[in-house]
Amino acid sequence: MPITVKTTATFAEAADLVAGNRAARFLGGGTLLMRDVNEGSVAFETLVRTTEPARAIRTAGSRIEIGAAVTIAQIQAERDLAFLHGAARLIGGPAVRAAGTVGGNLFAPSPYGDLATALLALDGVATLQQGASRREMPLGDLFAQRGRDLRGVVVSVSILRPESADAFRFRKVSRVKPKGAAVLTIAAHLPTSGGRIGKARVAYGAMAPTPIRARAVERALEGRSLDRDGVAAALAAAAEGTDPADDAIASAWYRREVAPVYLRRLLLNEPD
Amino acid sequence: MSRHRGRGMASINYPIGMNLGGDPSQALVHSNPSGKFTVALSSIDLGQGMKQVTRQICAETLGIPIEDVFVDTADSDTGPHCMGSFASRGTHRAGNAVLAAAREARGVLLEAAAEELEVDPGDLETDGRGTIRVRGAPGKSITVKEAAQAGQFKQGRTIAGRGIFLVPLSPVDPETGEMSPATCYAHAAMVAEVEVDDETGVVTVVRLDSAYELGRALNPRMVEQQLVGGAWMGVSHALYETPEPYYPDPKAGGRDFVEYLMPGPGDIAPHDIAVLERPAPDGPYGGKGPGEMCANPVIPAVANAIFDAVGVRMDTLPITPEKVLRALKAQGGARPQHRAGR
Amino acid sequence: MLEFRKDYFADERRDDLDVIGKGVQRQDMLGHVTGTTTFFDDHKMAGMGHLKVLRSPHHHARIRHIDVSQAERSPGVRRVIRGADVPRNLNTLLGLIGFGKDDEPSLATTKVRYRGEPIVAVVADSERLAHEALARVRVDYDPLPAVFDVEEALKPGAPTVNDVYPGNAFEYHDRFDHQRVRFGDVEAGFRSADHVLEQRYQMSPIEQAPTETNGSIAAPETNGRFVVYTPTQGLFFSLDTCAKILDVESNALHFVGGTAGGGFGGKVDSLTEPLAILGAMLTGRPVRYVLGREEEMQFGGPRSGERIVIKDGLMRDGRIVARKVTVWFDSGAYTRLTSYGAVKCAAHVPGPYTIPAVHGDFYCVFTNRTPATAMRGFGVTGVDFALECQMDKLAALAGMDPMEFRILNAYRDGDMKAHRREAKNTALVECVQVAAEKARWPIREEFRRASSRTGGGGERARIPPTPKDTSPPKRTAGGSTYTPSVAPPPASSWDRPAASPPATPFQERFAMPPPPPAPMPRPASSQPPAPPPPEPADRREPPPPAAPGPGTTRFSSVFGTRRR
Amino acid sequence: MKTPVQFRLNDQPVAVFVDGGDNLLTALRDGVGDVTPKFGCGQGACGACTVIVEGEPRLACITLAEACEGARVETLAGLRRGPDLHPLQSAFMEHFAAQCGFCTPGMIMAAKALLDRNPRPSREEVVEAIAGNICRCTGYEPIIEAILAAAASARRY
Repeated sequence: MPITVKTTATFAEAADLVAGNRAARFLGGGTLLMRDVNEGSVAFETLVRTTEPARAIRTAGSRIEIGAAVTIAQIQAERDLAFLHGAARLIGGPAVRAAGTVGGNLFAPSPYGDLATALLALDGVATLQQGASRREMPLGDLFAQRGRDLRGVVVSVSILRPESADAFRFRKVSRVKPKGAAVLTIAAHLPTSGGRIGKARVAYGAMAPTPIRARAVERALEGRSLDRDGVAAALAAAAEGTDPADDAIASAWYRREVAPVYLRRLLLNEPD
Repeated sequence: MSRHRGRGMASINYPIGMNLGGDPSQALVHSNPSGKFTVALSSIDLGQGMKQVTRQICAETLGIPIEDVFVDTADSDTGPHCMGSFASRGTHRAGNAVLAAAREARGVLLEAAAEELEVDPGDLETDGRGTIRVRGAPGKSITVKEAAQAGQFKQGRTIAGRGIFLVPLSPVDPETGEMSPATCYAHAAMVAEVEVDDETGVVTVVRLDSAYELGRALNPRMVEQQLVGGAWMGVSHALYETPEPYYPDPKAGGRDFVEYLMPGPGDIAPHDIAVLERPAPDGPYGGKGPGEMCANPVIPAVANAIFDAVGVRMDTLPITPEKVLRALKAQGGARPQHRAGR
Repeated sequence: MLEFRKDYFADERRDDLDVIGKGVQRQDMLGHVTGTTTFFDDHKMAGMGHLKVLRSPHHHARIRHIDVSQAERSPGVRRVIRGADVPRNLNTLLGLIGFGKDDEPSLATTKVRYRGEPIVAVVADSERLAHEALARVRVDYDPLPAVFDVEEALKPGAPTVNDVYPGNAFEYHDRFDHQRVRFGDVEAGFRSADHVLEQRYQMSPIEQAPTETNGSIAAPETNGRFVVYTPTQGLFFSLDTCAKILDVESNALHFVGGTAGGGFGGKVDSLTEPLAILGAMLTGRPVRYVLGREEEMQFGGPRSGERIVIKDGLMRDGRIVARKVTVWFDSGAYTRLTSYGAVKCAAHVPGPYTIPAVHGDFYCVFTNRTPATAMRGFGVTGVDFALECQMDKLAALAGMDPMEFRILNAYRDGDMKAHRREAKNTALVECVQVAAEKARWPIREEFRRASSRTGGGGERARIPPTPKDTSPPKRTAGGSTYTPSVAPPPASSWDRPAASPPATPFQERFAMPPPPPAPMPRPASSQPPAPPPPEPADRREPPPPAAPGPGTTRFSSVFGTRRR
Repeated sequence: MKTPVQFRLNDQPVAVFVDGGDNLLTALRDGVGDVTPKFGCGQGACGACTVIVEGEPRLACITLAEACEGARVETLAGLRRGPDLHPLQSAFMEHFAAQCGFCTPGMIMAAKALLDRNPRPSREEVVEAIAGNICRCTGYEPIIEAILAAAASARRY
């Protein structure tokens, strides 16, 4: 049987189709799913897509809501999302960025998902369409449920707007330039007040099966300043709670070993 | 200080062609009635430039413009036998076959011209621009087209030639390894300069300087293609590539061009190349074949440069950041040598 | 940036040819930039079937049962192909030239020997339908212990990977589990050396990774023939391989190719052509079999991994007096071309240096991984890495500059090489000199003035006395119970006797004196051209002529005319 | 069940029938017969199938054909105007920026997508533009130089 493609007018209908059919997948930009189609996966038979627009980017107070169908290329072109340009530029080539979406990136398996890592550090909260209703789900919860019992289709992601350009930092370490899969990715939101960090959010990509928060690092940064002494405890805790893989890009040992080095370079704004 | 520069060098040679069961290639060359020639081969152009290099050999030998020769590599029905395009044998073996075929075709062409001009074929010369002249008699000439036409419509000649080049089998002595593995060799020396990050083990190739000797450079632009692309592949082999990253443990092999690591367009180091040409006595116009060898010297040069930079010997390929970092940790940190070329 | 150093070897060249030496445009370039270059997959035919194969998930397993009944009923399936459908389901690529024994099935029947080995092929109306049918094939396996390390594979008790070679090593000359090089007395060399350095090196496998994957399209043609569109690197090599496997005459096949989207050695093995043609034979339709990228990356056959041990004897003055090299090539589960890569390596040691005592053992070892094959420089790339890293270490031991160290030891015209042929047309010295100059790497005057054309020959042209290797000739296939499932192939025009006669009678020699180091080459200025090498006094037989045999012509590079 | 898809290919209307799940590469190569985009991986990882859709570079192999209904699609087949080569094509020739030629169609289209938006790119921008396109032969340098030369050429197309 060829694949069946079902195109719906609304996310609600799409969510229904996906929910009622274990062999159905929601198709976003296609960068992940179309590959599976091409390689003959028989794990699914139906692709569900929707024509309901989800490419809006809205600023509301301290947060920004990004539609799930917003592409990485669109982020690069959006002035309000300048803090994400550095992350967006390091994902795929231009053709992948023109296809890949914010919603899809949340489901990219490690070592992919660099944007998702950035969104996690920015307190990302996804809006999921489940049946006729929508509910919000913090990205941490979404990643925990991903691939298991997560139901629904992501409609948008809401993130914090960093208070200053320097408050959000992103580093992607890859073997290949200008783009390649991550050895590790670090995203950090580092609000400071009087030179002291408060409520840091640090996220890693490629350090676990999904993007994860580096909670030990966050704790160690609380109330500290961004200098050599101030970050020392955070660096010591850099690999805590991580569960990286031995994959084709790097080994788990290597990822843990260099995590503190790259974390320091990020925190102290040192060159890579 | 976490970044250290170092330089390393290596020098190599490389056999042209192979030694297995005899190593033949054949070629057929023929003219249409307009004096335009086709070379029929079953050799393969996989990007190395087989079509163009044999085209130039044919045009040079026939003494006609390059535009008047077309090389067809496509078809087993029309192209005579060739072992194939591997072992750096294409230019040398197929090139020699084309040379022989073109020489035979030239002989017929000149005979046809001689008959029209009523001279001895031995008195004729070609000008490389489509005219056949009587040596020492400037006014007396005929175009290749006219000669081909006359040959085919008046004289009943096939303006054609056959060529084979065979390197016969050289048996390998079981006890001593005595054999004739190749008839000529290309050479190279490479200097690589690297920067090593001693905190992460990341190695960046910052510069390459090289000298390659490859017999006569039959087409300098194509030689440049091979050397530039081949050196890139050498860097790739040195630092990036393997389908088995945990070899001999067979796990976690790359499945695509993201997981299979190679330098990207942002990883290119300047490469300054000198080409030396010592013609091979048995090569077509002295050509050897730069295709395979150009990647080889880069790999050890990079390894030796890493030693120069941080004092660790990297004896396992590919030299990944992990391997460098482990070696640095075992050594207790970087120990710059800075002995190379200073 | 690229410059031509026309000042070197100018007296051996004429630089006034019409088109040779000119950077004129490639014949294929306009096609490339306009997209009109025709690759194999650009041929489109009506009614084309698509072939895909089921691959083993196990590294090593016995196949208990294959059930294709569901797959045969799967929508759009034109034919399910199993090993029994392949006329001669056992082949070795170099069997065409009588080198090695048939050891690899097109489709596995009783055992799988590497993860990814093809077992069942399906021809269906689309790739999707072929994939769906393959998902319905049921195979019962008994997993077997697997071996992945070349040295482990050679130990007693290691699992047998390839039943044709029960000892897990390719068999050379019907008697050895390795190819040997014996030249001079290395043990004496080590005894006389000031330093002895032994080091281990390893290269992981490397994938050719051409941007176009392997594939082919086969279709019935007139007169019972089949046309095959293919990116093979050897048109007739592939054609004759297919004729053998499919048990048809070679003129039943019409191969169209000659243009490949990269190869790098990865398109020598005829990975897809035999099954594509068989599919066309069994369905009467055009059949297209194109490898996906993951198949190409993991199951297409890389350059073999190599483990290399080098032991060198070095004098204080920088001369290398003995070199012993052992290389284990990881051939994977079957032979393909690695058996030849090891011979190529044997001919390559000790690298481009003149060393009076060289000893080499070269093993082609079977392990439970994707069979290795040719790749750009195979047999040489890995050992060059090892040799040149070793040279750097030796230079440090001798306290010499690495460039000068290489020039000192470089082979020169007239020197005897370890494979017992005279070095000619050498240019290593000049390459090192020019590379040093380009890199602004200072070397001393005497090394700047050295030449490949002087300083060689003489004593250096001698074949040194070589003690007989008294180690027992390890046979590999003692007591093999393997019985081929098909009759031996008919003699083709390429067939050669499997065993090559030795080139020269090997002479037993005992109680040899230690070899003298290669005499130091003298500076160019103080040395007349090297005299022809004298006949070694202790040889009873002259070396066979290095000159080409019948049918070979030699061409002067200078005048383009024949000369002897 | 085949599904009809109509789009504009190189300024010409085309219609093809596709299977569900067919990608744009299949629609172009097997449906329309435009074989200039190449299959190098089907994974969105090599760039050999790069085409331009609605002005953006896209990988045809991971683009659902049905999603291109009504879209403007450009391929290498449409680049040349009559006998005149596009400046990128001329520059690739002059710089010997192809060997096997298999990556060339995607490479040129990726470069065109860049130059259409940014006629005077820096070297870094050129490198960025071809970051998703694998070349195994050239070492990229001639390609980068060719694209920069095309951008610098006075000839407008």
